[in-house]
Amino acid sequence: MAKETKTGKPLPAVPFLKLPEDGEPYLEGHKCKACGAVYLGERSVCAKCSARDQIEPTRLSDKGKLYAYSIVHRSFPGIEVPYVSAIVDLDGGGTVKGNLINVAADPAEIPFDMPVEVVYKDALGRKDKDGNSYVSYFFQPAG
Amino acid sequence: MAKETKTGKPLPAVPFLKLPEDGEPYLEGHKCKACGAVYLGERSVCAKCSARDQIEPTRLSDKGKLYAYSIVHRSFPGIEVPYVSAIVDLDGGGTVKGNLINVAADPAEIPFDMPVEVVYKDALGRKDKDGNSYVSYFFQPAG
Amino acid sequence: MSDVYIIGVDMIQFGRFPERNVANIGAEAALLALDDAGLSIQDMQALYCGNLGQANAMVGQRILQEIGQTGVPVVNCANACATGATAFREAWMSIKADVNDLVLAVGVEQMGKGLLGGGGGGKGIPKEGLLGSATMPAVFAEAGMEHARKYGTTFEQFAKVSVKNHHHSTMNPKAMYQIETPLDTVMNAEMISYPNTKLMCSVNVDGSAAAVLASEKKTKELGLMDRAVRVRASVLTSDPWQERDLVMPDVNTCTRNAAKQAYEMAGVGPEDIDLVELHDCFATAEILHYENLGLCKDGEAGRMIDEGATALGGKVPVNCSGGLLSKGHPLGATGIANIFEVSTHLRGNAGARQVDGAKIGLTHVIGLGSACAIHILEKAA
Amino acid sequence: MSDVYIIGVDMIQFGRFPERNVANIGAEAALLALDDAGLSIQDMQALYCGNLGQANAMVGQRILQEIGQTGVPVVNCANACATGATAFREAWMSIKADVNDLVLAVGVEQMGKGLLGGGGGGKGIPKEGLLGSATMPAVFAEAGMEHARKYGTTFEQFAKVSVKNHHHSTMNPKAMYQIETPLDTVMNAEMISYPNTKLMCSVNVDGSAAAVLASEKKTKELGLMDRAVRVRASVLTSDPWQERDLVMPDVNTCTRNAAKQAYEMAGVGPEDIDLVELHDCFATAEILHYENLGLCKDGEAGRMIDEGATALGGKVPVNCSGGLLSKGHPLGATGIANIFEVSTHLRGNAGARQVDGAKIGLTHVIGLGSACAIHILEKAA
Ligand SMILES: [Zn+2]
Ligand SMILES: [Zn+2]
Repeated sequence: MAKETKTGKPLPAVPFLKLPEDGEPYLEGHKCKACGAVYLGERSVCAKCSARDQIEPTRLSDKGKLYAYSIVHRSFPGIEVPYVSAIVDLDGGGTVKGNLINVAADPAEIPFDMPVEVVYKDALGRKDKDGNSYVSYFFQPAG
Repeated sequence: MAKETKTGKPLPAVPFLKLPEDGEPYLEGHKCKACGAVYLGERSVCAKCSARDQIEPTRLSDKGKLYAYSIVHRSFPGIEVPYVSAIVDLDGGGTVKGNLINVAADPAEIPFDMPVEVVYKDALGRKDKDGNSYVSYFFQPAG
Repeated sequence: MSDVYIIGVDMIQFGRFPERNVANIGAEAALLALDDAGLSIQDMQALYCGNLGQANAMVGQRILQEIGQTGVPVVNCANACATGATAFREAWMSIKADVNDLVLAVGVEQMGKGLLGGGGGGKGIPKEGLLGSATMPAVFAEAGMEHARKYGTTFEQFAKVSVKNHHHSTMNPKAMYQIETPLDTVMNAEMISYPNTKLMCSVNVDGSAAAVLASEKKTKELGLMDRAVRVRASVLTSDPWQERDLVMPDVNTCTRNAAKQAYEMAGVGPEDIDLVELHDCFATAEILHYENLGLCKDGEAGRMIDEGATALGGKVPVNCSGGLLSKGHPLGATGIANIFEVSTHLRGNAGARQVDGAKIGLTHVIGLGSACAIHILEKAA
Repeated sequence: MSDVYIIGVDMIQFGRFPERNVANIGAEAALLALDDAGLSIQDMQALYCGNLGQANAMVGQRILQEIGQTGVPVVNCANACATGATAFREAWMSIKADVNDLVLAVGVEQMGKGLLGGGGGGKGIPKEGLLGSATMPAVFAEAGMEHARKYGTTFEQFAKVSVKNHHHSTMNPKAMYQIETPLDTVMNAEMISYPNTKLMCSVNVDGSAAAVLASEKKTKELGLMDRAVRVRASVLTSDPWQERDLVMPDVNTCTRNAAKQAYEMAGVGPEDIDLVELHDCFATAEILHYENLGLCKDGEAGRMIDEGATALGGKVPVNCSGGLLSKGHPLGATGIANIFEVSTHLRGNAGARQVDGAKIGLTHVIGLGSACAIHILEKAA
């Protein structure tokens, strides 16, 4: 991490969030060639079909649909509430969890299967102990 | 503990070391009336015979014999070495572990079954986070 | 192969005992269960101990150091919220294997305070509240909302689970809380993670429960068949791969798999079950498990709670003890505590909360990560 | 009741893998053992996992998440240094119980650094170095000195254990260290706790080992009897009450009890044992266990090491793998790793360190607190 600290560039909040030098951020899945299972993060053996060395990186879609969610009113100290914890099925495969933003924290305003898009922004100002900034992903209603 | 802190009196390093207001320090055992097993510390059921509510406090002897030991040359940071970690069978029952002092840290000088006596002193200057001093017990060759 | 029986079983009243240690809390339930069987620790051939918080601290052996250090084999098991049930099942297994005749199983937990899950650690920055929530109330809220998306289950229906279980607890002197909570009280309590309010979350408590298991031969030899409870099925599952696994723990599939296997092993169906203690770690979860356990058809769980079918006096009373929502949820103890509850009904000793004529009962626990255990129990004589 | 067989078994080379996680390290041994059996995780009906450091972190399930999330029952066991052997034994039990036919047992550990034991915590002031020492080297030094007081065992005799085991390790490519250490090197190494020098203490390493167990029927069905190893005895004990228990952990009585039961169960005696992997967590301990396991009469252990009876080529080679002193001691993995070692000899695959014509072997582990496990293994065909 020492190297990145020196460049001063923000880091990805999770390893499966990719920040290419020359391109837009995206989420990376890892897909089993044998059975099609999609993972977030690298691995050598497939948890679904046990095939070995069949997993390849794949770029996940920035579009998806809201599968389920909770409106979180109590969290750990220092975490701003309420927020919407959302589970989103991305178009073409891969399910990702994150904050759903730009919606009212009201179940009446959050229909299941709502189309959402993935957006990339600063990680709510959170920094690591070395002072690095981070980029995270968020969901918002598809515009 | 707050109360004792105020009095400024040293505390016992372990609960089975007793420091009477008007008398000499001593080690307290707990003895099963049913089977004679001796424990260090209170308990309601006997681990040897499973009798319930048969355990009574008993004053242990200040004399005993060295059963086994090790000369410790490496310990945790800040702990002075070498020292002799000794297991002593007290006369009349009860086995206690502690530092054997006033002997050379040399196996040739530490015969098994050596008669020892229990002495009570400040706990090597160790204090708790509230600044309390402690009294501990030590073994030394019986004089 | 011959059957295995529970011949002694008990639990302490759940509560908070910060000044005690975990072995001491476990020892208390062990003695109660032994007393219930009229036996001594000296009679036991093995001890299986379930504890999560100090899983590597030899809790089983320390229980023996508290009550009788007999030298028998001790196995310490940990399996999230299925920890106690796993210890019980391994005890059962050792009798099935004809290795033991008389075995003690103890579940015990000394809990910390506050929210479970989402603690993080790890590198970089904290993820809680940034990538959604990993707290347990939120995770089980999301599982409930999955049910809502499929079947239109409402906040009110989820809340009714708490009303029912809190009501049951008023008849259980061993429950941590014994307080009626009307529907508006539950719904208007502090919202933790929609749709789970504070009164829809299980209670963090310390506790212990224990059971003495015996072979058929030994049960007869001891003349205890009249108070014995037969273990008709003992099943453990983990979660098979599911596409949303990585972000949404699936409490349904492993429960369905376990239920199917348990009914098969017992040779009974859901229609034969007189009462159920299931894993209501959150009110939302109980609704899911009505369907997972086959107590109703898929999509009918909401109606089931509306109609009172799972309340005491209903078709199949669920969580007569008050459940984890009111009795409390000391993780490692929970699995054996619900075996105690069902056994107590089967023996006709459940007092005001007795399910009349109960002959067969089912216990269920599920821990994330995942482990689901189901036991089907039957009055022996 | 029919026998249980080991049909696949392997371990990774022990080492230090701080950048990996414990499930990943365990998964590697699991795959090796499955490959050894020619089977897949999809064939396994249950997983028993032994891990100490993260005993409450669902390591077994996380291993399945690494290699195949099949939904089978997973039990996580912890039992100090007998953790892996306990997991193996519970796997064996589940086949004995006729609940399973094919079971995977994995032991894994990712260790911290430095001295074990004596850490303290607790109230008041630190006790280490004030009330003697609770570090493991000191505790096992004291156990050795108890032998010295009875039989005059010397520092040199204890040291010879390390010379022997380090020599054995030079023939084991899976050992952490493979370095000859002559007697003067061992005796002149840094004194940790007299009489244990640094080279007389086991090595803290990360590691994993795994075994596939099968019923007799399944072993035959798979046509694997020619490479199978029969489990003739599987015994677990804890320590019965002893008068010095509270201050001096007793590794002898529980080992003697376990050995007696194991020989009885196997229907063999110490004279039938061709090789032994025993718990040489410290050089002092190995000497005690010669007598505890009945490899010689009480008081003859010192002579046994002097005469080379327990070296490769001797009457009963002990710790041909290099033992914990040189192969390394990843707590949760150790029990299964020594089952791997003995099995490898029984199959005639131990290469340069092969015990000629080995037919029956014994494995032993003991964890303080206490748990002692002994397995007696025999070549099947
Ligand atoms: Zn696949
Ligand atoms: Zn007694």
